[in-house]
Amino acid sequence: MQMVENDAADLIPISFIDGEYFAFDIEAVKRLRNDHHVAGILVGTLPQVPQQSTFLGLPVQLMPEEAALLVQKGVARIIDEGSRHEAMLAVDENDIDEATAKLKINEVESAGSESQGQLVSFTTPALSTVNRVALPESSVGAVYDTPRFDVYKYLHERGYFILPGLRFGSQFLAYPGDPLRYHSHYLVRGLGYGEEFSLLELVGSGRLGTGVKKAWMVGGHVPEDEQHKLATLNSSKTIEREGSEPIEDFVSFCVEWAGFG
Amino acid sequence: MKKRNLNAIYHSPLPVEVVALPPLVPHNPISVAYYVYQLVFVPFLWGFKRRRRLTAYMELYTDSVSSYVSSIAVGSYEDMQELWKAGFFGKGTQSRSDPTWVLRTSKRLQEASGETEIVAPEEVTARRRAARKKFKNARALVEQGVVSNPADPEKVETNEERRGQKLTRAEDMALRDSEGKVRQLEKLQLTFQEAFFLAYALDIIDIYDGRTGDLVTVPYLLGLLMPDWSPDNSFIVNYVVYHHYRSHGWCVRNGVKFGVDYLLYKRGPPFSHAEFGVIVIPLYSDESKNQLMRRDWYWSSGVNRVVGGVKKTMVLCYVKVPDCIDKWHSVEELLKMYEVREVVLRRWIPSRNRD
Amino acid sequence: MDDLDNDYDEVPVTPGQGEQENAESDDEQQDWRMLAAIGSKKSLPKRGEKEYEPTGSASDRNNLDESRQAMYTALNGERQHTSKVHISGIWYPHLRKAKVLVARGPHFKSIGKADSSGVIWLLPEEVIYLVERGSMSLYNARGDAKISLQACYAACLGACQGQERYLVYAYLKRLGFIVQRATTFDESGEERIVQKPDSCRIQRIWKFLVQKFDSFCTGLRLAIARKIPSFGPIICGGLWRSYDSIYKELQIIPFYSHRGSDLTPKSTVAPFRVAYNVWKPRPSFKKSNPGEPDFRVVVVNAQKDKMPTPAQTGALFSTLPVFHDSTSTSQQRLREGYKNVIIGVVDYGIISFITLGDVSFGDEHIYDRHAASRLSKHHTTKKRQA
Amino acid sequence: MEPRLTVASDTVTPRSTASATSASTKSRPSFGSDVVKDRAYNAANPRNNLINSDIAYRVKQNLDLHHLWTDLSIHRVEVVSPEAFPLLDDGQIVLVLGRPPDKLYSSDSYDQDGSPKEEWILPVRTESKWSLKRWVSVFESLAAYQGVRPDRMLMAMYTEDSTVVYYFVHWGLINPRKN
Repeated sequence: MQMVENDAADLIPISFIDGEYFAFDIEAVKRLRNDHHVAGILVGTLPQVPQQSTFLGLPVQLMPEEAALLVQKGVARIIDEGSRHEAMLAVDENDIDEATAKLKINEVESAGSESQGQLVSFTTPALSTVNRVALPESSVGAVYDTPRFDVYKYLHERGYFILPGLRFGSQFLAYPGDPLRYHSHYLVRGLGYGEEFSLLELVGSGRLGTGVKKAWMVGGHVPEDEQHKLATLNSSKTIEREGSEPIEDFVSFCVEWAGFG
Repeated sequence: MKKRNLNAIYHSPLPVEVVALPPLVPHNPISVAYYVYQLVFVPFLWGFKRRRRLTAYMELYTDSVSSYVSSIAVGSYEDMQELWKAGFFGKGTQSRSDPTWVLRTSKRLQEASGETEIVAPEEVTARRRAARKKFKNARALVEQGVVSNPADPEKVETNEERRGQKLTRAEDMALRDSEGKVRQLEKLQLTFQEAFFLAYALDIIDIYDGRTGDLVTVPYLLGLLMPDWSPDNSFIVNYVVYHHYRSHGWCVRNGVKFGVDYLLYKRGPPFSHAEFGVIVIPLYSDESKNQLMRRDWYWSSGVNRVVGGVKKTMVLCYVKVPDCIDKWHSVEELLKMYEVREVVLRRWIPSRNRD
Repeated sequence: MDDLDNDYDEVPVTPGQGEQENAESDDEQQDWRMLAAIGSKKSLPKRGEKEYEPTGSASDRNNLDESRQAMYTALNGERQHTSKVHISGIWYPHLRKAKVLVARGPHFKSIGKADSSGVIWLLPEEVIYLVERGSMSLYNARGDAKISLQACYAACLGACQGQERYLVYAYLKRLGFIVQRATTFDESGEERIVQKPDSCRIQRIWKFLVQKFDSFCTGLRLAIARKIPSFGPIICGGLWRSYDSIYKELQIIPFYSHRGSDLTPKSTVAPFRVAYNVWKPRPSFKKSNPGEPDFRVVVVNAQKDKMPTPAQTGALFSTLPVFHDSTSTSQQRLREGYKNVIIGVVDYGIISFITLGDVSFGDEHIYDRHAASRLSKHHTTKKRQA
Repeated sequence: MEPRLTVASDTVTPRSTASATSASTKSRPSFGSDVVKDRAYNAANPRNNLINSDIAYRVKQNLDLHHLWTDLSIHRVEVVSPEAFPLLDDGQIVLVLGRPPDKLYSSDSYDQDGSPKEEWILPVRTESKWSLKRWVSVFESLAAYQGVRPDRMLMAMYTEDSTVVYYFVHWGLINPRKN
């Protein structure tokens, strides 16, 4: 662990809490979405309209694959919020001085809150100001080289927005543009190259996808000794997005219902 | 009216004849006499009656090691009708469910095909899809900037229309016999579970080996369908489930189109849609093996969405598999070594369960 | 013959079919530009139109920018409340609870638990929920720092026993449900004891006798029919008076029945134990005497947890009361189960709720009725005679 | 092993069967379009549940009779990477080639004579397992067989009650159909 408050301020901070990844900072959320087509999932209550679960608020939750890819690309760092806030939250169990604490709180509340006529209003900030503690890249390394990460990376590099896919029974949903404005194109399933799946899964996912104008996209990393085949099979036929270099270590297929039978 | 028509056509839930006792009116001597006749003499006469049995043929494929069942199908028109109408067994090989291919083809090949009478569900689908396709082609034209309004019928034509109402193919010549009638090239094909149920449980069908013409006995059929005799052989595990639901009055049909093993209909396809989609999962006495075979939530979520999307409830049907089975058991003893346990799974929407 | 038009089970799986009423459906997020409408009206705005893919046009770009801006503005909103409904508290990390200092407003009808001295304590999920919606000011134990949303997550999330549990809690709370931890929330929590049936022993003996009698009858029937056991078909061309009797004869597959099944609760293992008891919104709710919950919710993590084995579901069901009474139809029982439990499945912030229902198709008779009605009309049909 | 062919007649009668001939294994054998003659159920690789000429015949017949495809033929294609199909003992997979009654995508183009493009169909059993490696192997084998890799093929999944479901498998990413 290292203190990085000053020297890496331009890296997007991703909070790591209890094994999950979050963005609490609205600026981070904007940068992730606008510059890196990472949308994440809003999981918090929206304070203006707290009695509904349709429009949600901060924080944004990220998948480990997202956190790992952003770190791998050198645009984000992982902040361990637990150790960062440890000192602030700590208390000596045997010496709890509640009376003093209450006094201090009263002080803070009367000073820090703005008065509007007779009503006093209290505000909770989104972010803490204590120093950040960044975790090394190895903290996200466990997801590298998994089929999930491979397929995530492949689609992300082609400009897709990617969200969790449980509701459609797939690992991810991939969107050709911001999910705010566009429908997803693929129900995504990452697989090992030789990993077997049942054709009943294909039938189910293919049918489900076609019914909602999506294809079932299956893809996986190709081991080195097979990669030469891909180069030949892809030559002159590669479909590219965003002008990226054709990558010959990944193979993908899109499955759709044929429309008859 | 409609319902009664269906009831008349699909009169029995199984291809077995039932002779019910007439209502007994004690102070009417004719009624009493008729009742006694039905009660006493019909069973007596029943023994002398020769009942018509159905005939099916089994296709095998063979390699140097052994033979495997490829298909079991019924070929005669009468038997096909009987099996479909009494319990909805089998599937027309060239139809989506009941064998209507000859009917459809005769109609298609009739030169004057202006008539619009609907005879088969396939036609409804075909029409719907044709209309859909027309719309899609139109939309594509709009997107290409050829026409501006997708409803513009002038520019919209399907390929068939462009090629001049070409309703026949070169291949269609082979479909007619010397008199110009459409040949019966369709059969009613049974799942192995259906065939075994008809042969073993109902004893209503005779299955012949398509190559040799020999009658296939029930134990021999069982041996062909589960050559390895492993307790969790997919045939026997699926048969246990099939038999279970059939024996409790459900019409059980293949569910592969929805990514499930079986569909359960209360009566049958013409009456209503299937209410349940069943997934068969073997269950072992070794709990660690069950732990290993657990499916993930992505799988159940996907299946549930397909099944729930067509308004069916998903049933996980676990089949407790015995540790070992013995060829010397009777089929009944064998089946009784298995046990079925069900869990239903449905999507729950909080906002609809608030009030 | 209209019924044949029924496209046998080819009901298309389109978003319009059975899904559209579902406000929180699918991957489709709402159009944030319509959020402003919520403030004025109470109803939620309709889903915004979405496009197939970016076209690169100016209007496309414009729409996207507007949507994003609307969302960012909403996300930037302050978490604040007035002194009228002020709640403040201190987080004690070692207790994994917050002590409430000021408790104004309606939340405490269903949130928090008072100790013997009248002090109200909040569980970590209750704390995050209140802080996140801007209803509570939380301080550290020394009282020298106000806890931010970020710090609140850092402090409390671990104490919720998995983020997925907090997500499910908050999701249901926002919709107005009353949500309380079940006794089985913690690993050590006690299983609920469902009424002990007195008839257990009698049932066992009865079951044994029935089994014996049943096998005796089978043996007798086989002997009479002079069948070699392994060749024996069941229906064998006998004379049948009703389909009912044929079905009864066919019912040879043992099945797990709910009649006379063991009702003593078995021990459950996380995550397959009830985490939350849930009540529909009701003004008369009393924390001290909540009554039977309307729903019981189990929370699982789609990444870490797989589906339960039947042994695990069985144990879970054994801790639940029977859901359907005798007045329910067999249709209802089969679709919803005799007992059921809700599973909140969480996949990185996305929640899917499903119900698991304990059923046995073997206990429900669906054929009597229509078999009888059919027979009355067609019992003379002699189609099958040669 | 020389695969054995079992010929059954159309209207199945018990005793009009059983004559064994040997199958042609030329590189591009044509079985003709006459369905009546084409009722030979081959028994090439019964142990291999994945790909089987027995199913290929049934799928071809289904496309012909039920779905009104034209120009149907069956092809035995040499597998370039046989390790993807460990159970395939003659090193060949069986595919069907044919023309649908109309183009299957509105974005497809027609051939010069106005007929829809030919499609490759891979018949498999529904209960079998599949993998990325197998798909690569099939596309690779087709590329070697006809000189160019097709952009897509149809998978025909056959179930024992004769249900066949057809799904497109596209090589690489494609825009999904708009319905």
